Amino acid sequence: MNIAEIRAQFPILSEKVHGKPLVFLDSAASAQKPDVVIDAMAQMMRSQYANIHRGLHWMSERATEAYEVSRNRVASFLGGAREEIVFTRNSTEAINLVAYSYGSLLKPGQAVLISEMEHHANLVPWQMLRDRAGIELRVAPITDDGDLDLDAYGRLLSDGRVALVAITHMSNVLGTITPAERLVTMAHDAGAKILLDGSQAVVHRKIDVQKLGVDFYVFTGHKLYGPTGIGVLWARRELLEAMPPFMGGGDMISHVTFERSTWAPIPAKFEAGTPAIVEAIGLGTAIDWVENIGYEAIGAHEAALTAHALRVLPEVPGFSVVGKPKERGGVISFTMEDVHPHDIATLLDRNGIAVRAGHHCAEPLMHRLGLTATARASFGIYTTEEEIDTLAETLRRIRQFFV
Amino acid sequence: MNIAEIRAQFPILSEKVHGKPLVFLDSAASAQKPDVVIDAMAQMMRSQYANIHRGLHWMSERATEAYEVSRNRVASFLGGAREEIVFTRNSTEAINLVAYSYGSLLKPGQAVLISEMEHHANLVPWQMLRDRAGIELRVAPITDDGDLDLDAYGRLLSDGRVALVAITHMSNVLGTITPAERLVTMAHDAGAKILLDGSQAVVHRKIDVQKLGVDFYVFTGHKLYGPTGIGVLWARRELLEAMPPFMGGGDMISHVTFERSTWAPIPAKFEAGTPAIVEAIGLGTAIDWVENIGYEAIGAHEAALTAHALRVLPEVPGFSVVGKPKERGGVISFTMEDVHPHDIATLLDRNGIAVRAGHHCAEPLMHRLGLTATARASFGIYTTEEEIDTLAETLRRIRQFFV
Amino acid sequence: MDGSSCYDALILSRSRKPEFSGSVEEETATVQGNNPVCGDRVTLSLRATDGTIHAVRHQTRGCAICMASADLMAEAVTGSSITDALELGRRFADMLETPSSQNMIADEDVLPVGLQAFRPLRTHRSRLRCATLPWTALGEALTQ
Amino acid sequence: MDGSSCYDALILSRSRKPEFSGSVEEETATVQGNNPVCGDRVTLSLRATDGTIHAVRHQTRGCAICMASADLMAEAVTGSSITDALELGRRFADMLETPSSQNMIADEDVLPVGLQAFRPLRTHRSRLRCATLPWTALGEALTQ
Ligand SMILES: Cc1ncc(COP(=O)(O)O)c(C=O)c1O
Ligand SMILES: Cc1ncc(COP(=O)(O)O)c(C=O)c1O
Repeated sequence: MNIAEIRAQFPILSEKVHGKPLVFLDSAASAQKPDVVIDAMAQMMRSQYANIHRGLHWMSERATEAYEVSRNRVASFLGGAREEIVFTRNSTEAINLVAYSYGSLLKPGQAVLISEMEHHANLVPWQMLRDRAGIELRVAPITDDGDLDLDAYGRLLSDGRVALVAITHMSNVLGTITPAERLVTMAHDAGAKILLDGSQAVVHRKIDVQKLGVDFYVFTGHKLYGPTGIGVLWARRELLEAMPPFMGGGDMISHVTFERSTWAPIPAKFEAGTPAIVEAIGLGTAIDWVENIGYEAIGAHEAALTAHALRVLPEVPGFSVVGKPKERGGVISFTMEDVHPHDIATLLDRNGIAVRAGHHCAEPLMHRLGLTATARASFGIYTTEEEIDTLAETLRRIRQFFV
Repeated sequence: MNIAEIRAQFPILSEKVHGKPLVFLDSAASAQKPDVVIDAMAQMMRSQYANIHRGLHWMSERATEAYEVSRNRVASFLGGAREEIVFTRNSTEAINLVAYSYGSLLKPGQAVLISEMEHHANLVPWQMLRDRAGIELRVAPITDDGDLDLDAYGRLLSDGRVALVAITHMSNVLGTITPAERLVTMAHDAGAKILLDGSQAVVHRKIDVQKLGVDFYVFTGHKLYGPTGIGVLWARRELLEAMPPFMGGGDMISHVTFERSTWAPIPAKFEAGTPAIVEAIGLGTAIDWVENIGYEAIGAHEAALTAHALRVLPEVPGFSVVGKPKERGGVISFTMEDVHPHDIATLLDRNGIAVRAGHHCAEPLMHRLGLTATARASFGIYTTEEEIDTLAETLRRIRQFFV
Repeated sequence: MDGSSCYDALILSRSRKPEFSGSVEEETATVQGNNPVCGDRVTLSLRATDGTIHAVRHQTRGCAICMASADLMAEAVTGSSITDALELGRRFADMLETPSSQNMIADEDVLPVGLQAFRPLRTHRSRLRCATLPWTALGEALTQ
Repeated sequence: MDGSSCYDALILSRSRKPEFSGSVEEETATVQGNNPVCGDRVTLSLRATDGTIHAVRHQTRGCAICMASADLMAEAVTGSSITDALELGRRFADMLETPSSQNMIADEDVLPVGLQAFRPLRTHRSRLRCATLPWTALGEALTQ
């Protein structure tokens, strides 16, 4: 993997910010896009665009084909079947779709089990379902290191009332990679279905939904070097077939009369209206691009970066890493004594370095950690060790400035 | 308005299809995109991209600003306030949002009133609401000419049980422009709120939600020369404030604990998760571009085109226009004796001409008209009289071929 | 005219004047095939006993391709065994769904000329359903 | 260091050593201001009678800007009338929200130097709320 070559494909990485070269360490919020993705989208709008489905003309047939080819790409990317891939706006919509549709099949007395380290996207929809459907919402605790507490997880499953587990595959705050196979087996043994929120995980490692044995898997395009406005729900065929539609409209129907309508076969049943056509093409291109580099190379690069970061950053006076999970992806949350995370972020920014600061859409996790905010540096394919050194060096100066 | 100059801004219009110059008469399904829109999107991804909201760094602040500027543009475009603009994927999602959220406030005994000429997007969500909430769904009939039957509309409102009227502002099949002010007044007099589906109307005429007096207005970006993956719900502030959220997740919350969450102020309350950021920027650019040409010029051009089409097309042997509404936009559905609409579309396509054929996501309307399908030619800013002449000429040859 | 290659003379003539429309006497099965996307509808009526299709008639509301396909199908399967008819339907679908570059020789060996008339549809994927709808309905009628 | 212009010496020193933290005796009002976006929280305690603010103290959990703003606000409004304090809050918000090219002279005329220290935030919109949070809370306390 040649980083210089990769970086050259991201025009934004040569931008300057406040006169400094951009050091972009906010990929976990949203990744930058390589030229091929931008070009594929522009090219489609320039030369081969029309609305898809039921168009009998050339442009529409080509656009439909391109859209469906993207679906095939996502399917083989996740190891699922094409009918099992539903395009959504983002992970959030994918989870809400499951909460509305699969959720409508749950009954009072049943429970949904999440964890203490969920992103709001995998928490609020279940809260809303709880309040709508009268089911129970259970929360599996984490250890002080930031790993899921498997004993407690097992206990929460043990009464057999959990219908659905919904847990992150990788924490956007702690970087924790959760033991997915284990969670799946335990859920299934307790008679529960399980959804994994792969928003972060999919960026860092090869996902195979069959090997994982999971029932629902969601991710979002913009974190995977793809466009905004496109996300994915994968679910087992039997589940999608049993689930009622989420939104109604064009393309998701088979037959419509004023009295009643019947639904199209999956996945169309869950894609009402004109989808994000150009964005789906962009996502397909991004996936090709990622697979071309290969998860082995990506994983090795990120592991090296993370190890480097965990070596140099703690040498900064007052610095502490938040969480010490057994297995982590390229995400490091931290605090610095006597400097508030927001002030860290502002001063880093003034030096060209983009990090995030705040509760990272995981307020209850912050509360569990006894914090109100952290700063977070997150790495992408294009991140270099030098950038991490720049971060460490600048943090050192920030600390001096404040103390 | 200089058509040659305008056409030059749409690279796709100089493509060839089956060796013939593309004649794109399918804009009502989705419009082509001018260079400025494509460029604005690519440019953002090349030089100023990051996730929005709560980012304390430069790229995120600029992206947030650009996203919110697009919201302002949409607000002034519709004559609403910025807090009243909710970005959705498309019209379909906007209507489903209202059906789920506002719909959850309705009670058995109340009714939703739609019309016989609705697109499935403004029909199926209400059917689903009916089946979920036990309300009544009423359908206002149309006249044989394809206008809304106002007497019947009034009668259906008269018992005061209609809580919400949801009617198209322009039919995507008949081209009918509905008498919006009249419909609004009658709805309000009967104590009902009213939603207009502006998916088609907004392309052809200046909309002012205040003047219309409407309560909800929706449209979709891709028909307005904007990108896919972005649409708009406008609703009165009081309504949005009273409505519960639709989807849960990041950015739509104020405070989250495992026990309960509180919601962000509008419009954030309705925008869960990472929105279609780049697409919102594209839509803002498209709106600027449209307003720059001006609805007066657009209206005059389309009226001329439509008049021309209604003159030359009926001279084709066997040709009949479907519907004869009092006021129509640039959409003409037609049939031709002895030639099925699908065969028309296929042969037109082989001659480079893109039209749509089928039920146009309005099956119940087709049924009302005693048809199973029509062919439809629809016009955009870039359509020329010569293209309509080519259509007429080719239809003549198709008819000869078949008869 | 351009594009007329999709409409072989045989397709055109059978769509104008179908030879197998209507319903059969002593009907043993009837089935309706619908394409909700475009509203095409084929109603098949057939008499099949002892594993053999003795007669097939259709009532078709649809485009030229659908009409001709129903008619040519009726012609092709009349008198054949159920097994052979199902196999023919598979080959017909194969011909249409195979990319146009492949499989050119095979078709001619195995498909009646009447069915080969639909081969140009390969490049027009959105119309494939029009040609296969009658066959899907037949499959249902024969296996129900 | 680069970017330090956002952190005037006064802001730095008051964030490290606030001079008005705690709560007042004979408190007449207390109010909590929260910024859910970042978790900043300011608790104000004040004694105001006969239209005059006699004393203000704050307990702030937040960034340097929020802490210093609360502290400098307490200093600025102690002893002033409620009307003047509310007006000062408006001017402070105006200063921050006006594009940096405009309105340069006016600020100096009407705002105490301590408050002008926040002027560089104008170019850092995402941090404005940190500076205005204490003022929003004060407004609530004074008008409740
Ligand atoms: C009148 C009308 N309403 C709603 C829609 C749905 O638009 P979208 O598919 O973008 O949600 C359309 C377009 O297909 C339409 O013409
Ligand atoms: C773990 C996790 N889940 C869900 C999300 C939500 O993704 P999106 O905002 O694209 O829906 C994110 C990203 O913010 C995330 O990190």
